[in-house]
Amino acid sequence: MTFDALDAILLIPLCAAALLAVLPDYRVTAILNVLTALLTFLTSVSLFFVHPTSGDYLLVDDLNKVFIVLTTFVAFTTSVFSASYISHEIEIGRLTSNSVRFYHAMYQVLMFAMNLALVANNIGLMWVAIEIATLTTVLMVGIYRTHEALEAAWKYFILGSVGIALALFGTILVYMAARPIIGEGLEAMVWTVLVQHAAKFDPALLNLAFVFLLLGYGTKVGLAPLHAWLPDAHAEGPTPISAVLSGLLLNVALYALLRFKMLLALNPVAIAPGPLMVIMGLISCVFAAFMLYRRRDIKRMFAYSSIEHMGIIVFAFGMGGPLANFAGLLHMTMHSLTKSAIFFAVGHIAQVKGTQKIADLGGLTVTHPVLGWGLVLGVVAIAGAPPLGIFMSEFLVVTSTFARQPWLATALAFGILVAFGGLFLRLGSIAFGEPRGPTGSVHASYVPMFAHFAIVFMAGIHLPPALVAGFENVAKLLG
Amino acid sequence: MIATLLAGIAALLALSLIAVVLSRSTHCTRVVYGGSLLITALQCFAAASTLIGISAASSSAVLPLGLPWLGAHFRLDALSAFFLVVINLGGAAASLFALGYGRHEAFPQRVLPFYPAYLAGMNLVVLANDAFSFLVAWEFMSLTSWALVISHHEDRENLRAGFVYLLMASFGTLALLLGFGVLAGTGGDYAFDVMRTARPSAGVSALVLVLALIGAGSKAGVVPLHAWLPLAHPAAPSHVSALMSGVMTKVAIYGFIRIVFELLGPPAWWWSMPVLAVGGATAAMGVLYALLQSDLKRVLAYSTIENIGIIFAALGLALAFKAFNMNVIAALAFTAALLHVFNHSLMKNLLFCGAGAVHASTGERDMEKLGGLIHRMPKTAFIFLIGAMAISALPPLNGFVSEWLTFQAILLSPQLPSWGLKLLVPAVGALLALSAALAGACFVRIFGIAFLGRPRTSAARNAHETDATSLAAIYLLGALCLIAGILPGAFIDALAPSAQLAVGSRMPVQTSVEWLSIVPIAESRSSYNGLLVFVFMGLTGALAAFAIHRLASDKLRRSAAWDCGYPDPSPLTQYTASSLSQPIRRVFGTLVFQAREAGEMPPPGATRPARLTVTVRDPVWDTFYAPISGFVEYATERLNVLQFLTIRRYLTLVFMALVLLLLVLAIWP
Amino acid sequence: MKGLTFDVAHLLAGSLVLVSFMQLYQDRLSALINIFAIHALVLGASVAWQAAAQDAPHLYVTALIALVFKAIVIPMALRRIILRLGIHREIENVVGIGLTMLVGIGLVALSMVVMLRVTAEADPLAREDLAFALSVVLLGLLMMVTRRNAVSQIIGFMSLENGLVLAATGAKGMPLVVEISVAFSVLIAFIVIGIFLFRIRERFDTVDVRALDRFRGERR
Amino acid sequence: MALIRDAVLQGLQMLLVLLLSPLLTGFVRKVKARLLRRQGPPLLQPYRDLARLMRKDVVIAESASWLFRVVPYLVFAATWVAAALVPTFGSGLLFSWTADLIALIALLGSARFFLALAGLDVGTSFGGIGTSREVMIASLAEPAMLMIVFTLALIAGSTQLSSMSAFMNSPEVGLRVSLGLGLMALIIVGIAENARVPVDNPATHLELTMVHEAMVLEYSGRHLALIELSTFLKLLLYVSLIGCLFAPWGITAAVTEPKHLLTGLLAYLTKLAAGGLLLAVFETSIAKMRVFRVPELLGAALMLALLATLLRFVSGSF
Repeated sequence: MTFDALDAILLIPLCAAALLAVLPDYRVTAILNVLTALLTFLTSVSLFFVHPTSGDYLLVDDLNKVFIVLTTFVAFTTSVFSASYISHEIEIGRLTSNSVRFYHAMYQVLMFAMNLALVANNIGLMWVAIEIATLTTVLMVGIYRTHEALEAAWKYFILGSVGIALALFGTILVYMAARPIIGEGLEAMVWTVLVQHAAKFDPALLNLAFVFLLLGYGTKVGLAPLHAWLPDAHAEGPTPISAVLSGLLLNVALYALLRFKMLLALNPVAIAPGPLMVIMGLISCVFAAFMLYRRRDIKRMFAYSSIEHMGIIVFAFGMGGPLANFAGLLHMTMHSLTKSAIFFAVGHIAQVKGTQKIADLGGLTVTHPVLGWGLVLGVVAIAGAPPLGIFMSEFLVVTSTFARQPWLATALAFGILVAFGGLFLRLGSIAFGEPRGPTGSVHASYVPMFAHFAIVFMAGIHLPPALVAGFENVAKLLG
Repeated sequence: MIATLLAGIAALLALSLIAVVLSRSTHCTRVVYGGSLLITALQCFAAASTLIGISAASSSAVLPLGLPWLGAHFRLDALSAFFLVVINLGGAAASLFALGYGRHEAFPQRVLPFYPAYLAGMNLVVLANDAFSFLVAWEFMSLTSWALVISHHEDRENLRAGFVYLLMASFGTLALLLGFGVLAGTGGDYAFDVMRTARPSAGVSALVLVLALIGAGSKAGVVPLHAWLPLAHPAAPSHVSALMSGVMTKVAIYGFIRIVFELLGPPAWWWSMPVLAVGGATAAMGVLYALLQSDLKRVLAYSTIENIGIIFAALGLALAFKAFNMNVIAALAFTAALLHVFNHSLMKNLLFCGAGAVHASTGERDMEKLGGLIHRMPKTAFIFLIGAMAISALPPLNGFVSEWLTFQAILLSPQLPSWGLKLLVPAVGALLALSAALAGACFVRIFGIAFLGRPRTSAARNAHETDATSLAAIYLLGALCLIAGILPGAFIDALAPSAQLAVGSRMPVQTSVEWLSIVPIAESRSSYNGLLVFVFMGLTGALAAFAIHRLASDKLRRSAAWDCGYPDPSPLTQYTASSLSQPIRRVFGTLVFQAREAGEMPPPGATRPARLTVTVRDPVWDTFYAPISGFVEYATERLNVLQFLTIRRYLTLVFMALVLLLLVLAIWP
Repeated sequence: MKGLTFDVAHLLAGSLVLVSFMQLYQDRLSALINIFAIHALVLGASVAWQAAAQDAPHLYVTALIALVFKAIVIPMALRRIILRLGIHREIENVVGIGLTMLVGIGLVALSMVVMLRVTAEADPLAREDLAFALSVVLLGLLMMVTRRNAVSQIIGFMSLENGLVLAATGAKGMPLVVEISVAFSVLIAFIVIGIFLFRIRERFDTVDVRALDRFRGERR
Repeated sequence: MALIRDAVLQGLQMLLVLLLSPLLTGFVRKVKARLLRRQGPPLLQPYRDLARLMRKDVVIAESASWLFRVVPYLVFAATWVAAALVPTFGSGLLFSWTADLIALIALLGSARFFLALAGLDVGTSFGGIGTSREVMIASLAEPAMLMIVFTLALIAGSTQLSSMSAFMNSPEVGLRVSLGLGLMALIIVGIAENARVPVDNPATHLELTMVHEAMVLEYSGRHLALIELSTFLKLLLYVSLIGCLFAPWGITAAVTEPKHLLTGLLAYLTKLAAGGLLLAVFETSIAKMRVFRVPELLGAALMLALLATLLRFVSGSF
């Protein structure tokens, strides 16, 4: 078969993973990790220029292009951050060089799995990819081997497995629905084929399938009440992984969900998937917003804010329509960038303060101006304040919804407001007030964080027309 | 013209970047404040030139920013020009003041970067011509001012103030956002130009009215949405307080006018009623609150609330008249509102800067710890007195003119055919009259306690006159107060185009009236001539002085105070702020605030002092805010349990969700 | 011939549901493990039958996995665990057996209702099979949420997964079935190893508030 | 020519009020004394007092500021200008449109503002008492006064005193409920504003009951003289206000010939006399009330005035 960019974004991480697994020195592996991620990113960008043919297993279209580029980019910046983070962990002896080697290998495997899930043209393959991603992240969450870490990893593992199982059942059901129309065999699991014939599928089977897929992949998206694994996994794992989880893995699961939503939307008789998604999104948003208030652990707090934003995104896609879909895509992108940037900041903060308990943090803007103001900027952005990108998407979601479903929009606005309050309540004591904890200097790599903020800021001010066109195109695809 | 204005805004933003870069340098303060002084002055001139018709009346621009398929629309018309004048005049004065005052700032690097950005944000709001840019600018304004409010975050109170402020601000923003969502409709066209042409249905426009009242009102500080204002305004550095109180509240009023008077189309008769009611209540409550405070800046903040109430009441009248197509009278009420906007921005800037000067030289904001400053800081005291007179609506100063116009509008309202209004308007008029009188009392209290009498603490005893730059700023404002008071005609005429824009009519030309007096409707009906009042008072006063010093003895001896024969050397026997307002508290406080006084007299022979404890409850907080915070407490408490379930229980959740959805499918038709 | 295949497949699938009920009924761990072995056995049989019926040889692999791995290896491993942890005669139901059974019946009914809405032209074999598979899945989940002990929860999970395999094999000509069953076996292996490694005795349930106070400090 | 005549008339009015005001106060005192079967001071005593005070030196406290010395002139100026704007013998004088009734109230308000400040300036407890009570009274009296103004303005369709008195003179104004209410309220307010019994006692120095006297306690000499004079002026102002609004007879719209002037003056003097008489009778027949009963009285006035305004709003026939 001919080797092209599409295969490249899968093979590069895979080979790198194999290589990283054997290389001893963590400095080398860190650099290699960064380089690999960069290479993958460049390759994914090239997808816009070379147009690989989508076969039975892999496909690339406007929808997943967006996701791929976003994923590889954040993966790259995170790897840069991870390099400095890991070196510090090694110094204070929280990680051994062995576990770091394992960590880097797993990192690339995770990249591979996510890219695979994104480019898979086969619902079975996609499922397998997401399962691999889950397992790798489980291993990385548990990497510190502390009681809490194992605890969180275990919780993640069990809930994730159940979710995976449900998703598989959904997948099987889709196949069952497709088989009578398309005929047995591989064909009946291929996206491109499914989409063509979706209208003729048996609606009852599709409905059933969507319920299972919603719950299965919804678990990975972190929708309440399936979210339970998410906060602890974020809080106890290494911070780069928290960034990857919030910034990427949730999106990948969301991508799967969207694919199946498209499938259902094409069938006139099947239940509209929108309302289900809207309801779950709303519940997640409001619920997570309230959960923000009593958090004691800074990483767990931002994990809950991820749930909230996932809720908003699912809500937007559930509403459907070009405007809401556009808003959803924009919000997803902005959230990935912002949230991972926040976790970069939080990671360094936790390292320099030696704790991630909010009670022991204080006056960061005084002791560590760059970190502190970085965090403030991040919270301002994530809370949806202009002139940063998330404001634009929230503006679009709320206004476009209000014209159609005033009460839903009001409820969403309520959730956003509550979350706003929760975030700033904590921010006040973390970033301002009298300094607490050690005030030593931090050798951090600020570049990724501020790169993300720069992009988010630019997006809030002015979206490049090309991007807009792309998003609008995808929004149309999503229906 | 709009291009220059936008360029000015860009310059302000650039200035705040410079402030970040220079934050280490010692010249930073001078550079930033000097720069913003220059820019705002230029902006002010540019806007004024459009207002008095030198340059093009209205111009607009579209920048490729903001929403991709919309772009950022900007428009300069009479209304925005007027508010630009208010903003930048205040900005220039505050910057000038800060050139001197800013030297006392302990952490300039926490203030300087945000100050110009804040000014830029306010400028942008009034220029924005589409919902998105408007809200971006609006929230940007809130954010930057939040950063300024918490600039002294080592004090926990300030942090709390900032938190409440930001929360209320984003609440207001969301309300406006929803309002625009309704206006834009399903089409999702957020450009004001489209909204202007669209004619929303009755229900929709009612909804928008309420949302605008909530959104803009919460920023302007109308009761009951005012809770943040008296916390946030005093917390900021004084020149910022001046801007927040004197200018930002006006920007909020601009938002209200823009939405309700322009975008929403012809008003329904009942629209005016909520606005009037809110205005009257706000005016009365604001000044009553003010009379109970002893923190100098907090009193000023509450007095801001009062004046906002007056403005809203006038706007309500304008709405009522406009609804019944009495556009000329509507123009009168509207002009009264705008004139009060202008006047109040001047006075409140002046007063806050004065308070800042006092704070800078004594380190005290509590009136009970001040006193006798008129001896140590005579210049400040004099101009503060002018400001106090102006805001107490005493002729011949400017505050009186706008209140007079408002009363004239009220006196014309029996012509309104609606019964509800017939009953509401007099009540509101009574509330305004009451608040006018109480405002006088309030400022007698401030000036009398803080500046007159004998110093109560060493801080007050060792106060020193503030620096020349600060004084220059304050005196500039004072001079403007006087000019606007004795030559109101010119200012009224300058407001004509705005009135034309908003209510479709204008007041008769005033500058051509003989003796430069102002005549709202007809001379037989009512007229007022600030200039002559000023001249007469001057002449008679001078005459009296001359006569007396000619005829009578002009000898003068100083000795101990007479005080009915029991002069007491200790300054603590003076009246304090709280004791001065005690009678008023007894009259109104028992009614409104459930104020209770508990006197404890020690038994005969006991040496401990007698105690008088006063308890005051804030009805607004009790009825509106306490329940909400209580609800959030409760909800978080209950939901927080979900963080601590066992994996099995979590699985149960998943299981139940699954079963639920399956049931839905089962019963699906 | 067609009728026979159908009846046998039906029988096997139905008996799988029955075994699931037996599992629900058991409260002794050792007995539970035995029943699970039977569960896996029946699954293997039905998969094998499907392989024969659809003459899809690769399904035999799945059947083999079911037999060897699930019916023999895992049960042995689990037995060793419970012996080591000394919990082999543990009685640990959250809700009473009777109630659990009742709920289980309800679940089966629900899955029937949901499935029978499927239009009949999707071939009946698949349709019936799916109905049974769905009920097995739900019963497995029910088991997971009504048992307090880690081991029995794993067993619940595995029977859930058996249901999946049943469905997958029932879906005629579905590709990747083998891969998927392998992947799942890996998953389960992970879980079992996890229990081994972390000595998770009642780990699922020791996440109680005190522990959280100590480890998380999230509580007020 | 006409302009000169108008200017002369305006000046005449200013002088008139200035000269008549002590006489009015003297007259009231005299009548009160007679009603109490006392000889009482001579009618011209107030002039004598003023003259004596003028001659005396001024003694002011060390802690007094420049404001303390400026206030008397300001108070005097404000009150005099206000008094000069009320039509006495003739309306429509040259500067009658300078300030309407609302502005006139505000002028008195500024006089009070300064006086209250003066009470606080020296920093004595008695000054404080005076000020704090004064502002309390004002906070009720001023809105009441404004409501009265509203009522009258709504009846007369103007806030311009000249046109108001002209309207009141005209036949179409009959007996109206709102007028009656307004008059009662106006009388109460006038009594309070002029610190008369029962609100305050101008003749007492019993510290705990006094309001106005407590504020000016520290004044002496010419300063005190000015303040006294402005007090006289204020009383005259209120009497002539009531006169020109509720008994507008004899006020000629345009004074062109001497006989107008003459009739106007005669009418005015009789009004003053009547007003003084009534005031004296009222004051002797009633007792001073406790300070914290005063708000109730003024509140009643406010309510009356508000009721009058409401009636006017609801229908023109009231």
